[in-house]
Amino acid sequence: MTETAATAAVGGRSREAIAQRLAADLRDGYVVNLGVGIPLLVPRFIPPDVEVILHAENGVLGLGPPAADGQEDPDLTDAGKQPATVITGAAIVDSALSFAVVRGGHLDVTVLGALQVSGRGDLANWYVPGRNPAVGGAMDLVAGAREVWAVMEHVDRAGQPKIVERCTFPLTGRHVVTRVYTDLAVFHVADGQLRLTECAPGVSPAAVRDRTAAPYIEDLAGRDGSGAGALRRG
Amino acid sequence: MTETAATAAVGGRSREAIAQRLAADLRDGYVVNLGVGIPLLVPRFIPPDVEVILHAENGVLGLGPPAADGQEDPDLTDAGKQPATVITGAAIVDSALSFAVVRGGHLDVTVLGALQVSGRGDLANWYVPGRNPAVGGAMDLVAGAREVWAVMEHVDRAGQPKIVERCTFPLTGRHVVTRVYTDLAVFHVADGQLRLTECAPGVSPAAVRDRTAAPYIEDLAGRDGSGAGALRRG
Amino acid sequence: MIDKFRADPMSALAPIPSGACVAVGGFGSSGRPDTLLDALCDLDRRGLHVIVNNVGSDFTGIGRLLAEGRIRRLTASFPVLPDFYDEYFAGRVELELIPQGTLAERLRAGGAGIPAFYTPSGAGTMLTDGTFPLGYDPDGQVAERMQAREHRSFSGREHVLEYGIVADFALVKAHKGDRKGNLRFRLSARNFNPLAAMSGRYTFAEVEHLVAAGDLAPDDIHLPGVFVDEVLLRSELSPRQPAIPRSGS
Amino acid sequence: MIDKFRADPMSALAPIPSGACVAVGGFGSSGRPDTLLDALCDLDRRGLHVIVNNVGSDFTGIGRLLAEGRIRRLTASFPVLPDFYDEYFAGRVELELIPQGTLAERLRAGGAGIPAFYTPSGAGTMLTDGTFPLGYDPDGQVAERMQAREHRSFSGREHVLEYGIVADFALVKAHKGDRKGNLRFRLSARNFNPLAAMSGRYTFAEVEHLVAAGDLAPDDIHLPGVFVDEVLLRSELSPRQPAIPRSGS
Repeated sequence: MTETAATAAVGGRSREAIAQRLAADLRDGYVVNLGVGIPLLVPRFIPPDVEVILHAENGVLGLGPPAADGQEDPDLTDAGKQPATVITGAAIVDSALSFAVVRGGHLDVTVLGALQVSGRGDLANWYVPGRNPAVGGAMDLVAGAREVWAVMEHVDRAGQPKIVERCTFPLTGRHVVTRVYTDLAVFHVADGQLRLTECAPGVSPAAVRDRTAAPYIEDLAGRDGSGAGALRRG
Repeated sequence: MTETAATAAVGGRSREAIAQRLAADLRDGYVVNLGVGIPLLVPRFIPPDVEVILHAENGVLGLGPPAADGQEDPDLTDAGKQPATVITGAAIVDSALSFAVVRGGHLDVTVLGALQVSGRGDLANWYVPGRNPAVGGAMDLVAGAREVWAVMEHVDRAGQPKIVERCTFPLTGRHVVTRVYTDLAVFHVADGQLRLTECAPGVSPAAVRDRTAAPYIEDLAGRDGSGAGALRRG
Repeated sequence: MIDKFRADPMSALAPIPSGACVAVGGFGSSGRPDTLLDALCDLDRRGLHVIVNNVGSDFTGIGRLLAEGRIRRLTASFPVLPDFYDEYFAGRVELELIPQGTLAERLRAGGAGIPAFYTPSGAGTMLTDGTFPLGYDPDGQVAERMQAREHRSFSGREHVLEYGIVADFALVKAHKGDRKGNLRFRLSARNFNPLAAMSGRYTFAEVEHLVAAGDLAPDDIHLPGVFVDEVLLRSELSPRQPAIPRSGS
Repeated sequence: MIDKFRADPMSALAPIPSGACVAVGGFGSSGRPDTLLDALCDLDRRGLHVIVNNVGSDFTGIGRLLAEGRIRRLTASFPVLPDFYDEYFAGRVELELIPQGTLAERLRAGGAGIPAFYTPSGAGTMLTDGTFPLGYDPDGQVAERMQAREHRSFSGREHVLEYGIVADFALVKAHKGDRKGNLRFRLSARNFNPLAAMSGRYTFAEVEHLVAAGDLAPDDIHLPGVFVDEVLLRSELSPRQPAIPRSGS
């Protein structure tokens, strides 16, 4: 990987398109927690025949869209403390039961932004040393959800890869990420092994390779992992 | 202690009178759990100016009298599975929260029948070897309640003392009993030391001594423990 | 769309195999999922490990499972039914006897992703020191004892380490439920039901009333639907079904 | 008779001394007991150890306590308010940063008599390995670090041992409450309130509506009155009270 390659424009998905790509992988009946940033764009792209129960850390199961202007209720917010609504059939629980849902494996997917993801599935997303530390529910979510989908730009603002051999930022959890959705590609992680399963439209495997700093298997034959794949080093 | 002394009639309180004596020690606002047997006689003797919240293990806080004939509701029973009622202002919780009340120290008193109580406050009340073992909430109650009041006949049917130096029946809990109410006397236990604080009307300290197989301090000057007391061996 | 309602208990419960570990709600007959328990019997499942606070006092519900010889191990605080003890002492059923509060907390912990916790309940007793007989030989000798618990002192007081229970399946009963699996219980019939439901890897809820989604307001739901996989209607006939005579086993 | 209602927050909260450990409900301003927090400020209590999920984003509620320099240590998952971090890095406030689910479970455990439990949350991170700075010196150097957690593997997975929190006092807010202390919350304003209430050795509840005993049906009570010692009415003025300028400290 060279800096020239990493910073050159290679096309790829917009933030909305990343959210849309991820939304296509949600299945009917999933219970899903969405972090801030790109994850919050996901709901608008969930197919109409797919019903997903959105979980908010502060105890909402069945979160609806943000509250309309003038319709705010101070007793109903999302986990980002923004005025929220609930869907028909929603339930409210206290914070202990909310995290019992999370840790107990009753959450199918948590979708989180990331600073870095390692090739083994380590996630760093809660703290940039020198800045203000705050963790919220991130460590519970990655420890408890059945699947952890990291969503992020493939490289940082300086053009440095965010998929790395070893995270340099403090970890949120070890061996927790199961998928990575970026503007350039989709990766799966299983048994500590990263696999590139899809390149964004117009993005070449070589462009992904140049911007990825962790070893991975190229497994583009099918998202099911049916392709044989060859080990590549980033 | 001789068998003759132990089996001779010495008067003392009836089962109802034991319950009444104990009820006089309940304070306004206490949260109380009552076991089966003599403890179930206590509510009828609670003074009218004393409000006690009765807790039932199956999740009732504010248990009322047994349901009247024809008024039984299969969804409302006490911990003995008998049709029950609730008082105004009662609350229902699940079994985990019910025992959070118990273990968390939010129960002021648990009143339990006993097979044996040791001089250090060990309690045996759940199992007679050779018979059918069942524990229910007894071990949680004695571990969690702020006070454990054992209520029992002073001697068993064979005339053997039930207050003993060391329990021979399997323990419910170690160092848990804080008071013992019997037909003959009232004892307090603090810091592993048993104190006789009161003899039933017409019962002599000597009669109690003859029927008690654990060492204790005679402290009859006042129930507050203000008396100096002399160490006696049972 | 999410619709967890199933009309037929027999086909719904068919995936529960013989030998499964099943957590069951209820306290005696109060809040006990009789329709589901009857289906389990009618499906002829055997060798079950049943986790339930008590057996009840007759041959309905858990009592029917017992009478038909379907229980391999019972985890409970208060078995009650004398016939249960006959089976236990004869070496046909194992008994894991657990203090009631510990049992409730272990079911919740299993459902909450807490693998283990410390409790003072039972510390220093034969239910935690490895001496209580889990099961007997046919000749009446103790075949196996309950596992001893790790003891540890906190603030100068002995506690024992207890493990969260994750059951293969859970069977619970609620007063009302909707097609999203949201449940509301009634009075003391709530008891172990929310906890058994949490503990199950796959949870069936029997409800007296199936209501439309939204009929239960968010603040009136006692257990959210994420803990429930299938919802079935209680049959009014259930409590009156006679027990089939005890089989050989 | 049991009557836990108190008319005057100032005299009710007077027994809370400076230096106390106080668990507080709420998630941001949602469900936060502002009337009680204002009384604590008006009573001029200082050196408090405050346990609350987050500080909120302005100088009301916990923010007022902070702005007035009354907090010695904050136990939280998400402080938010930038001014908090100024105080933290300047060595005037300690920060015990806890994963949100662990914080909720620790409060519940403390109130439930569970001294400690294992959780996978945070295992192998700087919040459990003893490296996170609990507090700084005035010159900006780390003065003390958060205590390392015991790690233990269950089913091949690392977990950490976390302790139940028993707070000296708890301040919570509910939608409705009765004179027996029974509480009902509204929507997501419930959040940490039942858990903070459980954790408190002595618990004050601020309610929007005081109702007669029996108005809340037994099945509609979210937290039974046994966890609540005194009930006070929320003042409508609370959220609008200005913060007193930060004191020296």
